Parts: sequence; structure tokens; C-alpha cells
Amino acid sequence: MKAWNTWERVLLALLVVLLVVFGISQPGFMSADTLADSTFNFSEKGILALAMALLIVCGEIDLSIAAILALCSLAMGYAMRAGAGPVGIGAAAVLTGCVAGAVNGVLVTRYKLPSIVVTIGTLSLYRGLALVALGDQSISGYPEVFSTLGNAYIGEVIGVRWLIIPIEFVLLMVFAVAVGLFLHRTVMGRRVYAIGANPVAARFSGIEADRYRFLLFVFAGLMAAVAAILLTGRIGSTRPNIAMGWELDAITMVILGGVAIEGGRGSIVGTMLAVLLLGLFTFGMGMANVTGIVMSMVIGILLIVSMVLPRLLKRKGAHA
Amino acid sequence: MNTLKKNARTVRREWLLLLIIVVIALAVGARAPVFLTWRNGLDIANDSAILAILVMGQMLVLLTRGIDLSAASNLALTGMACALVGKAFPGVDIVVLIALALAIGALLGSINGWLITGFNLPPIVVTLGTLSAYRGAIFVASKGAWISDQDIHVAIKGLPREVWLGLPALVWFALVVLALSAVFLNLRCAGREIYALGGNPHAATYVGINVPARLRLVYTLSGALAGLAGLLWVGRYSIAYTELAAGYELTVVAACVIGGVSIGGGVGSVLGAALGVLFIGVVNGALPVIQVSPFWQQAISGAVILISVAVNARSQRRAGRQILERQGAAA
Amino acid sequence: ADKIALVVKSLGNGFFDAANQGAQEAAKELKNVEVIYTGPAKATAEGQIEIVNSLIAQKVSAIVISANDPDALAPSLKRAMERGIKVISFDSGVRKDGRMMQLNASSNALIGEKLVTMTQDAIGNTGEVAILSATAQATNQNIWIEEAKKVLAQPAYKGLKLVSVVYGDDQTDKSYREAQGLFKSYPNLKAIIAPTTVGVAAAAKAVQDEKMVGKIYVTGLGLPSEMAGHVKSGAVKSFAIWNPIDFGYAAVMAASQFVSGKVTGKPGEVVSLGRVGSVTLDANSEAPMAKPFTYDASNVEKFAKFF
Amino acid sequence: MSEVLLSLCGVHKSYGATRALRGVDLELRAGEVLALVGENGAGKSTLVKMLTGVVPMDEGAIQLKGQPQRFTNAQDSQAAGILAVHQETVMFEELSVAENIFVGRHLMRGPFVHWAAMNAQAQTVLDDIGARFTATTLVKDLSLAERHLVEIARALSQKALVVILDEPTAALSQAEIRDFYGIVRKLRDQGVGVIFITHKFDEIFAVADRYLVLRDGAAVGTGAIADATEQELVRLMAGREIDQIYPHIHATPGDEVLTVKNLSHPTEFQGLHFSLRRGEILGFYGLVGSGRSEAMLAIMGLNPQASGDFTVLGQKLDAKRPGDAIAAGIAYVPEERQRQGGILSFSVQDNISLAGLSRFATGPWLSAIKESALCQRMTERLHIKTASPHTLLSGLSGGNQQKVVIAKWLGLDPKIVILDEPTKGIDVGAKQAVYQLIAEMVKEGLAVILVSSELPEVTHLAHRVIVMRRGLQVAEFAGEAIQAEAIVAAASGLDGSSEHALAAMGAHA
Ligand SMILES: Nc1ncnc2c1ncn2[C@@H]1O[C@H](COP(=O)(O)OP(=O)(O)OP(=O)(O)O)[C@@H](O)[C@H]1O
Ligand SMILES: Nc1ncnc2c1ncn2[C@@H]1O[C@H](COP(=O)(O)OP(=O)(O)OP(=O)(O)O)[C@@H](O)[C@H]1O
Ligand SMILES: [Mg+2]
Ligand SMILES: [Mg+2]
Repeated sequence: MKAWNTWERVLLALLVVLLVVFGISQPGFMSADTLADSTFNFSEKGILALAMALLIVCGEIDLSIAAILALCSLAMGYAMRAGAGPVGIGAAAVLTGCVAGAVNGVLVTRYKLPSIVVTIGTLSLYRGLALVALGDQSISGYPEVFSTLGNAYIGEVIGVRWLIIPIEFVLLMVFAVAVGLFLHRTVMGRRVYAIGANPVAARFSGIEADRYRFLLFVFAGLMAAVAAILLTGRIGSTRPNIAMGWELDAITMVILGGVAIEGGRGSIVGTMLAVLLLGLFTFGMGMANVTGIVMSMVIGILLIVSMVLPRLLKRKGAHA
Repeated sequence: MNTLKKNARTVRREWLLLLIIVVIALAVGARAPVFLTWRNGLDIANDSAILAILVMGQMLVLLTRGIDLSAASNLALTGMACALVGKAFPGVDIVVLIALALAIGALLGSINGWLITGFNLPPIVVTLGTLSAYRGAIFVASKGAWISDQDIHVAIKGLPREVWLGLPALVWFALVVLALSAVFLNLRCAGREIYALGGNPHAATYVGINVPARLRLVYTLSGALAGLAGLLWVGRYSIAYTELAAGYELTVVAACVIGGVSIGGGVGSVLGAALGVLFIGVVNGALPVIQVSPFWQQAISGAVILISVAVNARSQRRAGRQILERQGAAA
Repeated sequence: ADKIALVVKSLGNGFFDAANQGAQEAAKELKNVEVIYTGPAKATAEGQIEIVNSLIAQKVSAIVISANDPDALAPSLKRAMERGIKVISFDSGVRKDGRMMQLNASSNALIGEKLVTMTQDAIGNTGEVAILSATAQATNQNIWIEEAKKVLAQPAYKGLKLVSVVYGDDQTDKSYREAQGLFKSYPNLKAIIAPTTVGVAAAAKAVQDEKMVGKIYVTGLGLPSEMAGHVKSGAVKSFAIWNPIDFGYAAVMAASQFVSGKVTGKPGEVVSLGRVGSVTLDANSEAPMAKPFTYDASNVEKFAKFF
Repeated sequence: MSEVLLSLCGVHKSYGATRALRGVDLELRAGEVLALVGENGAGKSTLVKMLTGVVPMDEGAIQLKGQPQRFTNAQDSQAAGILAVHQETVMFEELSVAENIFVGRHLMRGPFVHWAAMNAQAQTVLDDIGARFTATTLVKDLSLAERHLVEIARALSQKALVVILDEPTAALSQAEIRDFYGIVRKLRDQGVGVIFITHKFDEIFAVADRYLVLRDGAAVGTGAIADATEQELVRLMAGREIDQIYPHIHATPGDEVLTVKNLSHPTEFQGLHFSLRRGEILGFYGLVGSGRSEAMLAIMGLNPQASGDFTVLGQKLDAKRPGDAIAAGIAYVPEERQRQGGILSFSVQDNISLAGLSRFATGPWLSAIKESALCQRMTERLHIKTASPHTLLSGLSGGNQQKVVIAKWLGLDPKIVILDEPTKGIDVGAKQAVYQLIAEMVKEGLAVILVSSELPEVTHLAHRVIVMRRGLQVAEFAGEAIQAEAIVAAASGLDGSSEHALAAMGAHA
């Protein structure tokens, strides 16, 4: 339940090493522009990872989160076509996200189904609905606000030119702090841990486990909606295959961040460090023109090594 | 009589699935008679064959409470390896290629098994990692190039088009794998132990089951079957490339779930899983025939998964232990 | 050396590999130019955006891109232009404000017409026809299909009936299954038009496997090396493509013109494409490279050696 | 004296820093029952695991019939003739009884499993021990007690030299325990050596010939049961005198705090009526599976199918959620400590504060200071032995884990405490502490419901005892009327209160 443990320290050290290595090997990597721009690549994924971290700590998982994102983006498109203003478009996304998350939540809590199976099903269902609705078209022409939200820097908006931090990244940080405070400092956060660590004992202690599970699924839908608003704004178009496969990226971030897949352990600090680590790592490799697929191979290996290494060291320690 | 009731329950579930499949087939056939032809049946069988092979591997893993998310990546990597070997050595025999596919697949699978048992890691995380790692390895091995029709070894291409005793070779492969799986799970000691350790992993060590060895076996078998499927896939579509069958692992898991294999381990039968495959095959085959927009395919398969797990969960829910004497059940 | 990045829809696609050959050729000819060949593994816009972002950080001189989505790429390419990077799109275009020039392989109208005339050559004046496309979002395929539909609407082609458009997502296996589905749904189908190199090969293969050769003809846009076998088997009578090597070459040549400041992308400007000739930008800053070239049994073997 | 079957010499075993066994010697003869006793964590189960090859031995020697042995897995030791009924149930729910009996050593015909032979042999063994189900039944359709019979059948289905029974009676009913004694005696008469592990002294004296006492991983005493007394064993186990296990209860019941009317459930229990008063200990006695725990869960709102009227301190309680019952002042210390009670991966402090988290909060924020204050208070009050409040619960002994779970509930200052089998599986020392605590609670005016399957516990502590049988409230005793014989008779239906029940017990008796 602690936010700052050994694993977080390891991640921070790795982050420093990464910055030094890329800073030396990739000219231009350590420039403010580059670092700021690199955050575009992972801000939305980071937002998904925050919701995923809460769910995994609570012993659940949501594989449909990226499909919900697609559905929310679709809702934005329809709202725009129906003549809604920016607020209406945003509200449509949020509403869709919450409903889609609630469907997951109901299936998991009401029908007592394992969340991995439920969300494999809703993954196909949501993605499929987006396909049905959109077919061979794409929607574009969103109001300027969204493009600003997705592409602009905070400095441009508040009139401080030198402050080149993307709005997306600022939002990610705000959410990270909020989710971190929630999980590590509040009563409800402690209960989330308890449910993940031992759902039966948690219920016996008077914790309404199912209500928390349900709300966390809705929250995942909400975060998917936020990510949808940002992503749709950033790329200015909605297609049914938007954010395809991002659920696995989010899960990878969470696990690398030290959250145990079986629930009850992990921290938001770790998750955010992993988001930064993976984001900057892929960006740096991208600058070296390493192809995406090789990057994901390296990340896959990294994921396994990060799990194996602590155990190997522990074993060594036990022998010594 | 307790057992009778029990068996009746599970058997009924499988009959129900079969019934649904038949009803769908007839309904589609009523609208498009071509659907009920022998040819179409063979097409569906052909399309389902590779899925069936993968599902048998995945089912073994699910029975032990694991999951093998790397199956599709393994398939693609093995397929690419076979295609490359076939390209480099045009003289190589198909038997050698099959053996090679099984061996490479098994090797990749055993890496999963080794990581899971050797370091006591959760299967979902390990196979999530190898999912990316194997996929990337294809790119590295092929330097990103596609191996297309003209470079695929003739024997690999020819194999899926072979017809033996009136049935396509792919179907034979699937039937043999199904039969071997059924024998393995029902009549071999190791198969029974897989059910046992999936049902209660902790207790398994107490009765002398070598759990790590069994887990390694299961992941290796799953890998070997994925490898075989890779060779067949490359042959059937005459192509090998990095993104081959990407995302197919979820279809495989879905087929298992529809077929009544429990994610929680220890529950599932070869017959059920095979029917799950057939179900997906029939639905996918039916959609284009009744001219449902192809865009509906994915949404429908999602809905089917949800409905079938909900039905499964209801039928498997403990019938409730009865302490009170039932009314009128006086001795 | 100036770095020019060639960003393609996805890596491993034979068409783009050939285009890269031409691009490298152009780099050699231009000297002092380095071509970076890159693209995502899956044909997605998000993947391309990540690549564009890292190209901006590398401060390349120009980006030459075939986009997976005309709108999605625009914002990050705009940022690239703000940072002084020249952006031109080729093959599958980017929205007007996201690039300085769009180089089309050919004119869209010509391609649409070509697809229909090849079909007519294969099956005569009457019969059911279906289209097997790439992804449902692919910009250029959708435009060609529109153009082909316009041509089909002309009285001269009223016997040809377009019954369906399906999408194989530029994946061989999916395209193959879609083709099979077409055979079943439309027993009277006479031709499949596949305006994508992946789809046309898969459809031809499906025709061969299902023993439909002579009954159903496949035509479309394909690579000679992949299609030679199918022409021989009779599943395909003719197909068309522009020369992808030339295409890659021309795109890089155009980019270098922008880098050296010789052109800026205003309508009416003449852009020199080296050995391929030169083109004039239209009102949308677009230009076609050449007419599509038809391949059939008489010449396919010869070209199969090249791409 | 008969030959020495099994001998252990200088056995050592450590789990990381925990030294579970330090140089234990043991000798077991043919046709003898050796009682292995000791406090929680003394190392009894570890010894069993070593003998059965489940965990490897660090140091020492095992000899079976004079032959040195080295077991690396459970199959080795089974093959050598050592069979065990483990403390944790070793059951495979989805498999048939026959397969559960033969799992790990399936009968084979050629390369294939010989189902027919397995079913037949299993049926023979089941018939031998008087089981009333068939070998092809799935285990998930059996009751808890029937499952234990399957475990016993597993141990008896093969030619055993040594049979080890690790707390085998924990879930058996009185009648079944009697049957079970019969089986143990039969084994002994066949010349098998039996090692019998239990925390119940009556069992030791009923079946054992010799005893071996373990304390902190070392053997501290051995001898013939005939020469031993309970006092002496307790002293050996605890390393000190424990003369008075049961404290004197000073409290006298006051006003009514809880009334339960017409508490029913479609399958588990029916028509329960009772009330509870301040300072009163109300015992609930019954055989395993008689529905006591289920009824308590219903009071807590943890049993959604149940219905009934509850009044707490004059207020109606609509117990649909555990939070409501907790808010009304009811605390429930559940039966399964590790599954329902504590969270093993949480620290002691986090466990203690879990049920009343909102009391340590300012707004939504948790206050670590308030938490640790409570934790400190409770550790002192209950004498919880822990290195620090931040030690994980999994690092505590069973008895101390139980105290932590009790502390969690006492920290809420409840009016009513329901203790469900509070001493299950904990040693004498810890038991005494728990009894002491109960006495203090009622002295302070709390009302206590004590659900227990241990007769002495209810007879010594309770003011009133309600007996349940098969989901029904069949008898109530108060004051002088609390007599062991009468309670057992009511619980097993031998008091003639129900003809059906008599018939049901017939097969066991
Ligand atoms: N797997 C394990 N890992 C670490 N420590 C363990 C493990 N199993 C047992 N121990 C520790 O070893 C010691 C002996 O435990 P053991 O289970 O043998 O006790 P026991 O005498 O059977 O107790 P009980 O009466 O509670 O069953 C205890 O301190 C226990 O905490
Ligand atoms: N056959 C069985 N299968 C699974 N669980 C069982 C079985 N029999 C009893 N149990 C479990 O044991 C627990 C106790 O059951 P119950 O409340 O009915 O009896 P009880 O009188 O409290 O007996 P005890 O607590 O001594 O077991 C319940 O939680 C129940 O789920
Ligand atoms: Mg023990
Ligand atoms: Mg109980």
C-alpha cells in the first residue's frame, strides 16, 4: 500500500539511466522540445494505465478499455454531426464511456463472471459496434478546441510562451496525482487494496466489494472517455480501429510499474514511472529509427526480465 | 444417482450448444440453401480446423488455470521460420517441415513454461511478454519482408489442399489433434493430473503430482500445436508476414470459453471445446452468406462470448447445499 | 547529409519495399541525401503519428508519407512543417493543410476507368462484379472505388452490375476469406476487382483453390512478381499497377526539390521528378505521376523480375 | 515390543529465517498410535510434509524398516508406504471420488488409465469404511464430512506401513469421529504405525499409545499415554504451567441487546428465534454443517438469501449489507481465519484498522496517526506478539493471527460480538488467551455469541446454549441445565426430538 518502495526506486534509477544513455547517444534527445513532444506518444495511454492500475490492484482487469475509447470517439463524432457544441461532444464521450464501463461492471458484479472473460467479450462487442456504426467512413472536422486540447502546449493557452508542456501531459499529471492520492491516502483507496488482496475478508469487514468493483469499471470507462477526447482531438479524426491494441500497452505499463497481476499490491507512483520509462524508451528508440515492432519485442522482453530479476536476486540473497 | 444427475447437467450443456449450432445452420440454410451444401460444410470445417488445433493447446493451458496469450505470436513465428526454411531449402521434405514446426513451436512454448515454473510468474504476464517478444522476433527473422506465394515452399502450400479419403488434409489434422487430446486428457495419467492440478494446484503437490513438470508439459504442448497451426496457416494462405494472425489469441480463448472451458481451471472437455470452435466457424461462415455486413462480424462474436459465459456461469453455479430436509422427503 | 524519411503505411508490404528501392536510387542520384525507410508494423494512423513525432525530434529535412488516414496525420505533420520540415504525401494522401504536395500514382479518374475496362476485357459486357478493397478507411482505395462506380454508371457499362464491396484489411488471410464469402453469397459472380496488391493476390488464390478458374476472373492493382503465377493459372487475365520503383523515386525527388527550396507547393508550380519527368501542381497542390500500366500474359514474366 | 517401523534422526528444516524443525528424533513402531502434539507453529505439519516428500529436508536421516530413505517428492514416499491425511483438505472437486482416491497413482492398463479397476477398488475401500456414496460421485457433490472420508479412503486404499493423520477430525461430527476412532484402531491392529496430530486432548487419550511433544521445532518429551496426564502434556507443550484454561465468568446478563425473530433461509436454516442480553455469553452448539455459521452470516447481512427480523438495542436492523450490521454495533469474527478474517498480505496495523476505516479519516483522508494509536492499544490489550505493527499478518503464528482478527472487531467498540469457532486450530496458550478475552468482554458489558463445536468451550463459558441440528433450533439450555450429555444428545438428534434425524444417523452409529 506504500507508494514508495524498492521497485519504485529501481524504476526511478532506470529512468535516470535511460535519460543519460539516450541523452548521450541521441543528439537532440535532451532538448526541451523533444522531451515535451515525446509525451504526446504516451499521454493517453498513461491515462488508460491509471484506470487499469486501480482495476488490477482491485483484482480485476479491463481488456475492453481501448475499445471503449473507440466507442467514445464515435460518440463524439455523432454528437458533432447532431450539431452539439464542444461541451456536448465532450459530454457524449463521457456518457458513453461511463455506460460502457457500467456494462462491464454489471456483468462482473451482478453475474459473477471473471473480468478477463467479460472484457474479452466486450472488447469484441464495443470494437464491433464502432465498426458497424462507422463502417468504411471516418469522421473528422471536430471543433478547434479539441485540436488545441490534443496538440497545444499549456504555455500557448495561458500566454506563457516558454512553458512548452503539452496540455495532454498536464492532464495526465493531474489525473495521476488525483488517482495516486485516492489510492494511497484515502479510506476508499485502502479498501480497494483490501478487495484485491482478499475479497472475502474485505466483504466480511463490511466493505461493499461489488460496489467498488462496479465503480472502478465505470471509472475505467470515464478515463477511456477522457483519453478518447484527447486522442480524437489530437488526430482530429475518428475511425473504428482507433487506439487498437492499446489495452495491452496499458497493462504492460501497469505491470512494469510493479502492480501485481493477482491484485492487492502496487502503486501509482510505480505505474507513472513505468509510463514515463516506456514512453521515453520507445521515443528514444524511435529517434534511432528502430521499428515499432522491434520496440515492442524489446518491451516484451523487458517486461519478463523485470519480473524475473527481482526473484533471481532474492534467490541469490537466500543462498548467500 | 448423484453422478447421473451431474453427468446429465454437463452433457446437457454440450447438447444445447450443438442444438444451437444446428438451429443456426438450418436457419441460415433456409435463407441461403448454398449454406447447407457439402462444399460449404467443408469450407467451414477447413476454416475451423486451424482454430481447433489452437484451441486444444489453449484448453490444456486453461485447465491448469493458466492462459497462453502468446499462441498467435508463436503461430506466426513458427510459420515464418518454416517459410524461411522452405525458401532456403526447396528440396526439404514436408515431413521434415512438420517436425520442424512442432519442434519450434514446442521450444517457444517451453520458454513460457520454463519462465512460469522456474520463477513462479503469473502466466498472463509471461505470455503477454512473449506475445510481443515472439512477434518482434518474426520481424527480426524476416527483416520485415513478406514471404508471399511464389516463395512459399510447394509442399507447405500443397499440404492444406491435399484431400485424403474425401476430406481435406486440414480437417484430418484437426481430427487427429482432437482425438489425441481426448485420449491424452481422459486416458493418460498426465492428462488426468492436469485436471487435478487445475482444480486444486495446492493439493496437487500433496498427492505427488509434479506440478512444475506438468505445467511445462502443458505450455510445451500448447506451443507445439501453435507451431503446427502456424505451418498450416502459412500453407493455407500462402503467406508469411509479421502481423500474421495478430490478435487471434483472443479468438482462441473465446472459442474455449464458448465451449465451456473454465478460465478458473479444472473444467472443460474436448467435445465442448470442439463445439465452441464449430460454433465460431458456423457463425463466421454464415454472416457473409446471409449478407450481413462484414462490419457486424466482430460485434456478433463479442455478444456471443458474453451470452455463452453468462449461460455457462448459470449452469455451473453450485446447486446449493441443502441442510434442511426437503419437504415431503421424509424417510 | 539531408535526411529524407519515407514513411509508409506498413512495413513488409511488397509495394512499399519496391518504392523504397526507387527512393534509395533517388538518394544515390542526389548524393548528400540519406533516405530513412520506416513505417508501423500494422497499418494504423497512431503508429504513423508516433513515427512522425520521432522524425521531428531527429530534425529530418523532409517527410514523404503514404498516410493511413488523411485527417489523423495532419496535426502532427503540421507541427513538422512548423519546425521547418518539408512534408509531401504520396500514394495515399494527407489532408491539404497537412502537407505541401500530394503525388498521386496516377490520376484517380484514370485508375477508376482502368479497373472497369480491365473487367470488361475479362468477362465481356454483362455480369455481376464485386470489389474487394483494403481497409475500409483507406483513402486512395475509396477514391478509386468512387471513380469506378462513376464509370460503371455510364450507359456503356450498364451490363456490369456491382453487387458488393468487401474489405480484406490488406491482410492476406482476411482477404482470402472475404473472397470465399463472395463466391458463396453470389453464385453468379463473374469478376472480383481488387484495387489493392494484397487483395488481388489473395482473391486470385481463392479462385484457384476453389476451382473457379474460368468462371470468375480477378483483376485490379497488383505486383507482377506476386501475380505472375495467377496470370499463368488463368485466374487473372490482366491487372494494372504503376511502377512502384518509379513512384518512390519520384516522391523522394519531389521532396528534395522542396528541401532545396526550388518549389514551395503553390498551385501551378512545376516539380521536376528526375528521370520520371516533371509534373504541375493543381489547385489542391496535387499531381499525378503517370498512367497505370497494364500487365497480362504477354509481359508479366518480364516485370516479375523487378517488383 | 514390536519392530521399529520408522525412525527420524536429527531432522532440521528452515523456511528462510524461520527454523521450523531443529533436530527432531522420532521412533514409530508397528501397531502403535503416536500422538504428535504441540502448540501452533511447533512444527508438526512441517514434519509431516517432510515425511511425505512435500518439502525437502535440510538435514537429518529417515529410516523406514531400517532402510535409509530420501524422499524428493510425494510419490517416493507413497511408494515407500507412508501415507498421509494432510491438515489442509487435499481434494479435487471436479473429479470423481475414485479418481480422488487414486490421483497421483492412477491404475493403468498398458499406457492408459484403467477406469473400471479404479472405480471397483475405490468402491471396495469406501464400503470398508462405511461411506454411503459411490465411487463415481463427483467430490463437489459431497458434504464436508464425506470429503474427509474420501481422504481417509485415500490413505487406506494402498498397503501402508505408516499412516499420518494431521488434525483429521477438525471437520468431523461426533458420530463420525467415533467411526474414525474405529478405523484408527483397525489400522493399528493390522500392524500399521499411525502418527496422529491433534489439538484435542480427549482424542489423544482415546486412541493414542504414545506421545511426542514438539515445542519450537524441537522434541521436548515423549512417553506412554498411559503414564501421562493432560496437565503434563500441556506443560510440555507450552513450556509453562497452564492450570486454569477456562476463566471464571463474572458477568451477569442485563438488558436485551439483540432479538432475532424468524430467521430463515431457503436451504440452510429455518425459524430461528433468540435474544441476547448485555454481558451474556450465548453459546451456539451443533455438529459441523448444522447451519450455525450460515445463520450468523445472515445476521451480518452476508447471506443475501436469508430473511428475518432483527432488533438491535430497540432499533430495527435491516441487515442487507455487512456495513449496516457493523454500524449497528455487531462484530463478527469469522470461522475461516485466513480466508474470511485477515488479509495475509496486509500489515498487522492495516488489518486491525480495516473494518472501521472511516473512523481514522478526516474527510476522505486516512490518518496514519489515528490508525497506529488504535493498533498500539489493541496489541497491548490482546498481547499480540508481533515484531512491529508493520509486520505482515502472514508472518504471525496462527494464534496471533486470530488475535489480530479479534482486535479488528474489538477496535470498533461493538455492542455485540459474534465469535465463530474462535479457537479452531489454535494451541492451548492461545486458547486460554481468547477465553480470557471473552471473559473481559462480557465483564465490560458486551454481549457475546459463541459459536463452537467444542463442547467444553460452551459448557464452561456460556450462560445459555442453543443447539442447532440440520438447520433447526432444536434445544436451549441455561444455567445448571447446561450438561454435556444433554447437549450432544440434542445436537445429534439422539434425544428423540426428531425421528428423521435418528434415521439419518443410523448409518453412522
Ligand atoms: N511454507 C512456509 N513458509 C515459511 N514458513 C513456514 C511455512 N510453513 C510453515 N512455516 C513456519 O514453520 C513453523 C512450523 O509450522 P507448522 O505448520 O509445521 O506448525 P504446526 O505445528 O503444524 O502448527 P498448527 O498446529 O498450527 O498446524 C511455523 O513457524 C510456520 O510459520
Ligand atoms: N459439503 C460442503 N461443501 C462445501 N462447503 C461446505 C460443505 N459443508 C459445509 N460447508 C461450509 O462450511 C461452513 C459451515 O457451514 P454451516 O454454517 O452450515 O455449519 P456450522 O454449523 O457453522 O458448522 P461449522 O462451522 O462447524 O462448519 C459453511 O460456510 C459452508 O459453506
Ligand atoms: Mg499444522
Ligand atoms: Mg461454522
